[in-house]
Amino acid sequence: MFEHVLSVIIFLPILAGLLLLVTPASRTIARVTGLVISLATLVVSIDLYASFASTGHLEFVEYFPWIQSLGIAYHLGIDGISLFILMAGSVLLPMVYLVFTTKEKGYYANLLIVQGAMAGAVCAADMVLFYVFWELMLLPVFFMLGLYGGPKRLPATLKITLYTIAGSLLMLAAIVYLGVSYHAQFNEWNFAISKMAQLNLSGRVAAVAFFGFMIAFAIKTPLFPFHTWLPDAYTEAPTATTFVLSAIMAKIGVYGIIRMVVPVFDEQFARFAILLAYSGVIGMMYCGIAAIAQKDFKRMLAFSSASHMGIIALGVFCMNIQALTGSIYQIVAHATSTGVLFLFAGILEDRTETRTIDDLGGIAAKAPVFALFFAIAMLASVGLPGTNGFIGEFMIILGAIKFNTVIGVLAGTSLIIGVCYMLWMFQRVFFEKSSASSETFKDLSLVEGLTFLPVIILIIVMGIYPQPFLSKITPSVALQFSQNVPVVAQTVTTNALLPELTIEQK
Amino acid sequence: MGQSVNYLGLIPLFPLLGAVFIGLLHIFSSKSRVKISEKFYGILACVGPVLSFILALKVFIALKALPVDGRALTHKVFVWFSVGELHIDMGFLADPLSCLMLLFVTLIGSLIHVYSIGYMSGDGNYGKFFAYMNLFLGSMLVLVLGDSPVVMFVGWEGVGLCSYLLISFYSEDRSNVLAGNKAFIVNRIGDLGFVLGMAFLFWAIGASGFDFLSLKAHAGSLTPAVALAVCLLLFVGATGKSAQIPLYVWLPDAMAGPTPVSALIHAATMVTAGVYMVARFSFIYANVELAGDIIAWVGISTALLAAIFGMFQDDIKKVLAYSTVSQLGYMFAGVGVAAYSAGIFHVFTHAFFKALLFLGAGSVIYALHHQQNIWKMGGLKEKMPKTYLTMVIGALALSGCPPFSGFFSKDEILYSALATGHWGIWMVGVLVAGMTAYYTFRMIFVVFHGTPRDQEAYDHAHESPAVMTVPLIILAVGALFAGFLNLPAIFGGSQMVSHWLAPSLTEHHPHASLFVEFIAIGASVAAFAIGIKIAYSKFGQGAPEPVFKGFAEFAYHKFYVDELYHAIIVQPYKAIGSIIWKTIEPNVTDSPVKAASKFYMAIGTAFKVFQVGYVRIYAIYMIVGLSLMSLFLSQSLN
Amino acid sequence: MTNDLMLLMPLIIVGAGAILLMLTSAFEKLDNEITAYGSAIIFALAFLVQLSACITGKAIVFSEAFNGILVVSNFSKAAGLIILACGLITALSSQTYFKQNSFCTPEYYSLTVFAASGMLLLTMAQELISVFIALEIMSLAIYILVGYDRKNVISTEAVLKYLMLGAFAGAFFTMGAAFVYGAVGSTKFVKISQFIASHGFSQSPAIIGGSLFILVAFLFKAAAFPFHAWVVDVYDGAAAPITGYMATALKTAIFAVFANFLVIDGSLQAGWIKYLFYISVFTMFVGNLIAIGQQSLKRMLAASGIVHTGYLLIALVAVNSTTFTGSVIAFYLAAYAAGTLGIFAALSYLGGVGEKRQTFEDFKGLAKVRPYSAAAISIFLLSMAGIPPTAGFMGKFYIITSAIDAGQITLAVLGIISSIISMWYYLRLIINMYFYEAQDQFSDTTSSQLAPICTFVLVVCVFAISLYPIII
Amino acid sequence: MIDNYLFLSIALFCLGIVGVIARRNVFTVFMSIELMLNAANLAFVAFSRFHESMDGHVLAMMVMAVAAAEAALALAVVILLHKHKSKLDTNVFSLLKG
Repeated sequence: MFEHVLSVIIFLPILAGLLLLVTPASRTIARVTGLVISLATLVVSIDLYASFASTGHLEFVEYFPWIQSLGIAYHLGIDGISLFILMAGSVLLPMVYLVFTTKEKGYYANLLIVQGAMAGAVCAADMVLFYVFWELMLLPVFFMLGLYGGPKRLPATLKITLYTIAGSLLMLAAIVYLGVSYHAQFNEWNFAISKMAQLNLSGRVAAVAFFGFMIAFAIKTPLFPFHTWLPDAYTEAPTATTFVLSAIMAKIGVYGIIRMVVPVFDEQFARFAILLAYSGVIGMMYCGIAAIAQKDFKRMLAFSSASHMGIIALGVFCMNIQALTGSIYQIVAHATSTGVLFLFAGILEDRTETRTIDDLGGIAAKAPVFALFFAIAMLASVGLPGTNGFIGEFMIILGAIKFNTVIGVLAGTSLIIGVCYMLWMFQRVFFEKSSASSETFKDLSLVEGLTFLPVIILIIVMGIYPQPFLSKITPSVALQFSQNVPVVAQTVTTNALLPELTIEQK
Repeated sequence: MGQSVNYLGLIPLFPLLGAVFIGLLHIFSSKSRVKISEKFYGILACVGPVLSFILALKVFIALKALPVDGRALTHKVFVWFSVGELHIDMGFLADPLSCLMLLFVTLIGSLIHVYSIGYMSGDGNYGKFFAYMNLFLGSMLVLVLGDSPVVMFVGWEGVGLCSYLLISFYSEDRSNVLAGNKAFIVNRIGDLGFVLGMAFLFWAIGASGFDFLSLKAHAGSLTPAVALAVCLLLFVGATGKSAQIPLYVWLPDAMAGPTPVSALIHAATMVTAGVYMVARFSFIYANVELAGDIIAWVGISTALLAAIFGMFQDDIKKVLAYSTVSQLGYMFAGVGVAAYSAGIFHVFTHAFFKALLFLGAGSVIYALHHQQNIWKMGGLKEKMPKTYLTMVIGALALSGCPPFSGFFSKDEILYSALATGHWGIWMVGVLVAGMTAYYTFRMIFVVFHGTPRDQEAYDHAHESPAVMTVPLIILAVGALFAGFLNLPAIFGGSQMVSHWLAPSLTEHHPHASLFVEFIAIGASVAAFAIGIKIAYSKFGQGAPEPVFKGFAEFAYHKFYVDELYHAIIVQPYKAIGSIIWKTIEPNVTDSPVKAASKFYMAIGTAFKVFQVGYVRIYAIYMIVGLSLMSLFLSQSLN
Repeated sequence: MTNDLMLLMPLIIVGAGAILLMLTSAFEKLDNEITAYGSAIIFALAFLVQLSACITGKAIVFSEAFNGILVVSNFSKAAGLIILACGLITALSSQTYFKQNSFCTPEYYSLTVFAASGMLLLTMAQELISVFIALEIMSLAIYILVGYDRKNVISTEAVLKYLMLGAFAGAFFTMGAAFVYGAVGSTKFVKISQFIASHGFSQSPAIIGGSLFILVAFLFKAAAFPFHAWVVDVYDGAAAPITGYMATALKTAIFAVFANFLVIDGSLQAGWIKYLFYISVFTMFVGNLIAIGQQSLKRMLAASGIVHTGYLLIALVAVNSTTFTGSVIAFYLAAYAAGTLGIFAALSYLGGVGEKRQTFEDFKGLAKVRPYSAAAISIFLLSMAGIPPTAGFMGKFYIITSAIDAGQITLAVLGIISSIISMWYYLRLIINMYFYEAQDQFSDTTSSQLAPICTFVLVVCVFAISLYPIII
Repeated sequence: MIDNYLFLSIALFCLGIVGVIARRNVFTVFMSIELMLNAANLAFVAFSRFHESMDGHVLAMMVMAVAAAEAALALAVVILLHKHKSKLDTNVFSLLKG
C-alpha cells in the first residue's frame, strides 16, 4: 500500500496509546480511539498479508542506521514465520475493544501500546531493536496487571515482572556477546539477526550465551519449569491482559527461539535439543494434568495455555520441517482458540461475578450461541480435526515421532490430556442444571456475536483449508533448515579473537 | 490408479451442509420467537442423507461398470496440507469396500432419520438433534470415503464428537453428560493409537504419497517390526471406536442418548468403523500373522465377555448394547483370522438387524413413555404387533437362525476361523452364539410374551406411528434377505459380496473340506437351538424379575470393570492433578523462586547492620579495605 | 594561547561568576530569587559556551594550557557539559525547593557555582596537586552545602561524616602524590607516564604505593566499596537538590579525573585492573544489598548511586588506555545524571515542607493525584533500572558491550545480575505510586514551576539521549 | 639521608590514621588529619630536596593552604556540633544509620 508499512503497524498504536495517556481523554474516547486504531492496523496488516510474496526471506524491509559505531540499526522486516504472529495480533486485538466496553482509559491505552510493542518485537530484524521492543512489551502488562488486576494482583505483578526482566537481562548479555563475537570474527560491528547465523560459536561461553537466550524465551513462553509465574499472572490479570499474554506474547517467546536460537546456536541447539524437548513435553503433561485440579476456570485455562505452549515449543525443538511448520501453525491456531477462550472467560466472569467452575452450570441452555462458539474454540484447542488446532498438533506429533519415539508418544498424550480437563470443565459450566449465578445469564449480544464470528470462522477455515496459510510459512521454514550449516569462514584464525579465549588468558 | 470423478466429495457434503443449515435455523429460531415446525426440520434433515444415498447408488453403478481390478473412483478436492515430504490431499476414494459401507450407511442413515421424525417429536431441541444427526452422517461418510488415513481420521474424530454430543443430548442430567465425556475420552485414547500408528506408517512408507492406494503399493517395503507396531497401534484405535476390550466400557453408557442415536451410531455405523479400518488396512494386516491373532483373540474374548454381561441386563437397550459389543467381537475375530470379507459382511448384515432391534426397542420405549426396564414390560405382542414381528425377525437374525442374514455372516466368520485352524476361537464363537440366542430371546420373551408386569403402563401402550414402523419393516426385510447376498457355495450361492469386495481387500480364502463347513454350520445351528430352548423354558411363559446371586450378581454388575477403571485410572489421574497443583507446584517447582525472594529480602535487611552510623567505623572500613588491597598487592608483587 | 583560554572559558565564567555571586550576596537587596536566577544564568552561559566548543570547536585533543597541568579533551568537554547541566538543573530546582524550606541564603547559590568550578577544573586537571586543589575547591563547597541547614542536627551530622572522611581521604591523596613526586620528580601526568614507560610500573614501589593512595581517594569520592559507607548517611542528611548535585555532577567530575589518571599509562591501568575488577563487583552487590533494605527514598537512591559507581568501574576496567575516548563513561554519566537529577528535582518540589515526605510509603498513590509527576518519576526509575528505550538502557548496553569487548565477560554477567537484583527497589516505588490509593493529596507543594519544568525537560533528555545516542 | 625523613613522615602518617580511627573526640580526629597532611608535606619537602628542585616546596605550600581552609571549615562544624548536643564525641552523632 505504502512504504514503511511495518513502522505504521508498530508505531500507530504506540503513539495513539501514549497520546491517550498524556491527554485527559474520557474512557469512551479512549475505547473508540483504541477500536479505530486497532482496526486501522488490521486493515494495514491485511493489506500487508495480501502483498506478502512468501519468498522465505525478509520482506518489507526498513533500514535506518541508528548507532553506526556499533552497527545497530532500526531494521525491520518480516518473513513467513513472523508474519503470522503479527497477523494474529492485528486480527485478535480489535475484539477486546468491542467486548469490554467499560474499562478505564489506561486500560485501552496500555492495550494499544502493548500491541505496537509486540508488533515491533516480531518485526525487528536487529537484535538490539528486538530487545528494546521485547522489554517494552512488558511495561504495559505490568501496569495493566497492577492497576486493573484482581485482588491478589500485586504479588502476581511483581512475580511476572521480575521473572521476565531477569530472563531478558540475561538475554541482553547474550545479545551483546553475539555482537562482540561478530565483531571479533568479521571485524565489523553488526547486530542484525540474519548476520548472526554466520557466526560459528563453540565452547563454554557460547553455551552460556545459548542459555542466556533460552532462559529468557523459556520464561516468556513459558517453558517448564519456568512457568510458575503464569497461573497467578493469568488468573489475576484483567481479561484483556491475559488475552494478550496468552494469545500473542507467549508466542513471541517461541518466535524468539525460532528466530535467534535455532539458526545462531545450531551446534548448542543440536546438543541440548533433546533436553529442551523433554522439558517441553513434560511441561505439556504437567500443566495439562494440573489443569484438571483447578476450581477456577480462568486458572484452568491458564494451565491449559501453558500446556499447549509446551507442545508448541516441542515442535521447535524437534528440528524437522514438519514439526517446526506445525508449531508455527499451532502458534496461530492456539492464538485464536485460546484467545477466544480467555475472552469468553472474561465474559463469563463479568456476567456471573464468579470464576469458580462449580458455581456455574446449564449455560448452554441459557446461551446457545455462546455455548456454540465456546465449544468450537474448545474443540480447536483440543485439536479436533476440522479445526485449525488439529493441523499443527498433528504435524508436531509427526515430527516428534521422527525426532524421538518416546517424546513423540508422550506428545501424543496431549490428545487425551487436553480433552479430559476441557470436557470436564465444559460439562460443569455449560451442561447440567443451571445454577443460581448462571440462572440469568445473557447470551452474546449481536455485536459480540459478530465480533467473535470472524475468528470462529477463521478457526474452521484454517482447519479445513490450511494450505494457503502453510504455503506462506513453508519457504521461510525451509530456509531455516537450509541456512543451518554454519559459515566456516576463517574459523581457525578468528577463534583466537573470541572473547572467551582472551578471558582465559587473563 | 483409480478413475477420477468429481462427485464423491458431494456425498459427505450434503449431510454436512444440512447440519450447518439446520443448526443455524435452530439457533435463529431459538433467538427470535419464530417457531419452525418439526415437519420442516424433519424433511430438511432427510434431504441430505437421501441425496447421499442416491449418489451412493450412482457410485455403485459406476464401479460396477469398471473392470474388476480397476474398481476405484477417486476425487481429490484440494491439497489439504503439504509440508516437506508430508503431502495430504482432501481426497476421497470409492472402491468396492467403501462403496458397500457407503450404501448401507446412507440407507440405514436415511431410514433412521425418517424414524427419528416420529421418535423425537415434541422434543424441545428437535432442530439441534437433526443437526447433530446430519453432522454425524457427514463425518461417517468422510470416514468411509477418506482416501488417506488422515482424511479418514477427520471422520473418525468427527463421529466421535457427534456421539459425544448426542449421548449428552439431554444435558441437564449429569449422568448423560458423564457418559458423553466417557465416550469422547475413551475414544480419544484409541485415537492416540491411531495417530501414532499413522505417524509410524508415514515415516516408514508415507513419503511417496500417504493415500491408501500408494500405501498399498509400498506396503511390501515395511519392516516386520514397524508393520507389527503399526498394526497394533491402529488396532488400539479400533478398540476405542469399536468398543473392544479394554476400551469397550463407553458403549453401554452411550445408551443414555436418544434411541435412534443408539441405533444409528452405536449399533449400525460408527462402532463398525474399527472393523472397516482394519479391513482398509488389510494390505498391512494380512502380512502380520501375530497382529491378526491378537485381534482375533481380543475380538472373541470381547464377544464372550459382552455376551455374559448381556445375559444379566434388565435395561432393554443395555441388552442390545452388549449384544452389539459382542457382535463387534465377532467381526474382529473375522478380520483377525484374515477373513476380511466375512467381517465386513457381518458388519453389513449386523447393521440391518441391530438397527432394526434398536428401533424396535425404541418404539417399545416410546410406547411405554420412556420405560426401559424389561421387568416393567410384558405381553406387548398384542398391543404392538408390527414392532413385535419385526423385532422377532431381528432377534432371529441376531442369534444366527438360518436363513436369516445373521446366520450367514456369523457362520462365515466361524467357518473361516475353523478353516484357518483357529480352533479355540471357533469354539468360543460357537459358545457365544448360543449365549446370544439365549439373551436375545430372553429379552423378546420378557418384553412381548407372558403377562404385563406394569398394568397401567401396559394400558397406555400403543403401536407406534407409521413414520416409525415403516423403517422397521424395511429394515426387517433387510435383516431377512441381506444374508442371501453372500450365499456360500454350499447353499448354491456365489458369495457375491466377497467377490465384490475382493479387489479392495488382501485376503486368501481358506479352502477347507466340505466336512469342516458342515461342522461349522451344524455347531452354530445347534448352539442357536440350545440357547433359544433355555430362554424359552425360563422366560417363555413370563417370569418374575430374578434376583441375582453369586456369579450372576457379579456379571450383573459387569464384573465391576467400570468401578475398577474408575479406581485405577480416573481417581489417580485426578489425584495426581491435585497433588501437582496443591503440593508440587508450590513446594517444588516454585520453591526456587520463593526461596530466592525470601533470601533476597532477608539479606537485604540483614545488611543494614553494616551501616552502623558511627563515622569511626566507616573510617575503619576504609583502612581495612586499604590494608587488604596492599596485602594483595604485596602478594602479587613477589 | 587565546585558543586555550577560549577552551577554558566555561571554567573562567563559572569561577568568576562564583566570586561575583559571593560578593553580591553581601547586599541584602539581592534576595535568594535573584541569586538563584543569577547562578542559573551563569550555568546556562557556561553551558552554552561549552556546547559551542563541543560542536564547532574542531576537537583539539590534548591542547596544552598552563604548561600542561590542564588539558581539554573531548572527554573533559563532555564531562564539563554534564556538570554544567547538572548545576543549572540544581540551581533551578533549589529555587523551588527553598519555597518550602527556609534555610536559604544567597551564598548557597554561589557555593554551588564554586563547586561547579572545582569540578570543571577536576575534569581538565593533568597534574596531581592541581587535582588536589580542584578536589578541595569542589569538596569544601559541597561540605558547606551539605551542612547548609544549620538548625538541623541531621545535616550537621552529615557534614561531620562527610568532612571527616573526606579530609581523611584527602590526606591519603596528598601522601600518594608525595610518593609519586618522590619517584618521578614531578607531579604531571605526562612525566609520570614517561617515568613508568621507562622504569616499568611494577619496578617502582613508590609509584605503586602512591597510586594506591591516590586510587583510595578517588574511590572514596566515587563511593566505591569499601569506601562507600558515608554515602548513604550524607545523601540522607543533605538537602534534596544538593544530594542530586552530589550524586551526579560530583560523580561525573570524579570519574573524569579517575579515568584520566588511570589511562596515563597502560601498565598502570593493567596493574590495578584486577583490584578494580573486584572492587566494582563488590560495589555493585553491596550497593544493592544496602538499597534493598532502605525505607527512605533518598537512602535508596544513595545506595543505588553506589551500584552505578560499580557499573562505571566496569567501564573503567574495560577502558583501553591507548585508544581511550571516555565516550562510554561520559555517556553513562549523562544517562545516569539525567535519571537521578530528575528524581531529585521531582523530590525537591514533592518533598513538602522540611522534606517531610521521605519514605516509600509517603509516595503511595502519587499517580492518582499527580499523574504527570508520577509518570516522570517512573521514567527516571526505569532509566536507572536500564529498561529500554530509556537512556539508562543505552548506557548499560555500552558498558556491557565494552566490557565483553575487553574480554571481561564475567564482569559483564555480574553487572547484569546486579541490575536484576536492583530491579526490585526501583519497581517498588513505581508500585507504591501507582497501585495504591492516595492517602496524601500533595496539596502543600509550591506554586513555583521551575523544578517541575526541570523534571519534564529531563524526561525529554532521558529519551533523547537514548534515541539519539551521540557517541562523543 | 632521605630515608630518615621518609620514615618520620610515614610514622606521622600512621599516627594520624590511628588517631582518626581510635579517637572519638572530633577535635582530636581533625588534628590527626592535619597530622597526616603534614606528614605528606614533610615528604614533599624531603623529596624536593632529594630531587634538587623547588617544586616540592611549592606543592607543600599549596597543601598547607588547602589544609588551612579545611581546618577553618572543620572548626565551624565543631561549633555547630557543640551547639546541637553540647558534646564532641563522634559516636553521639549517629542518627543517620541503617
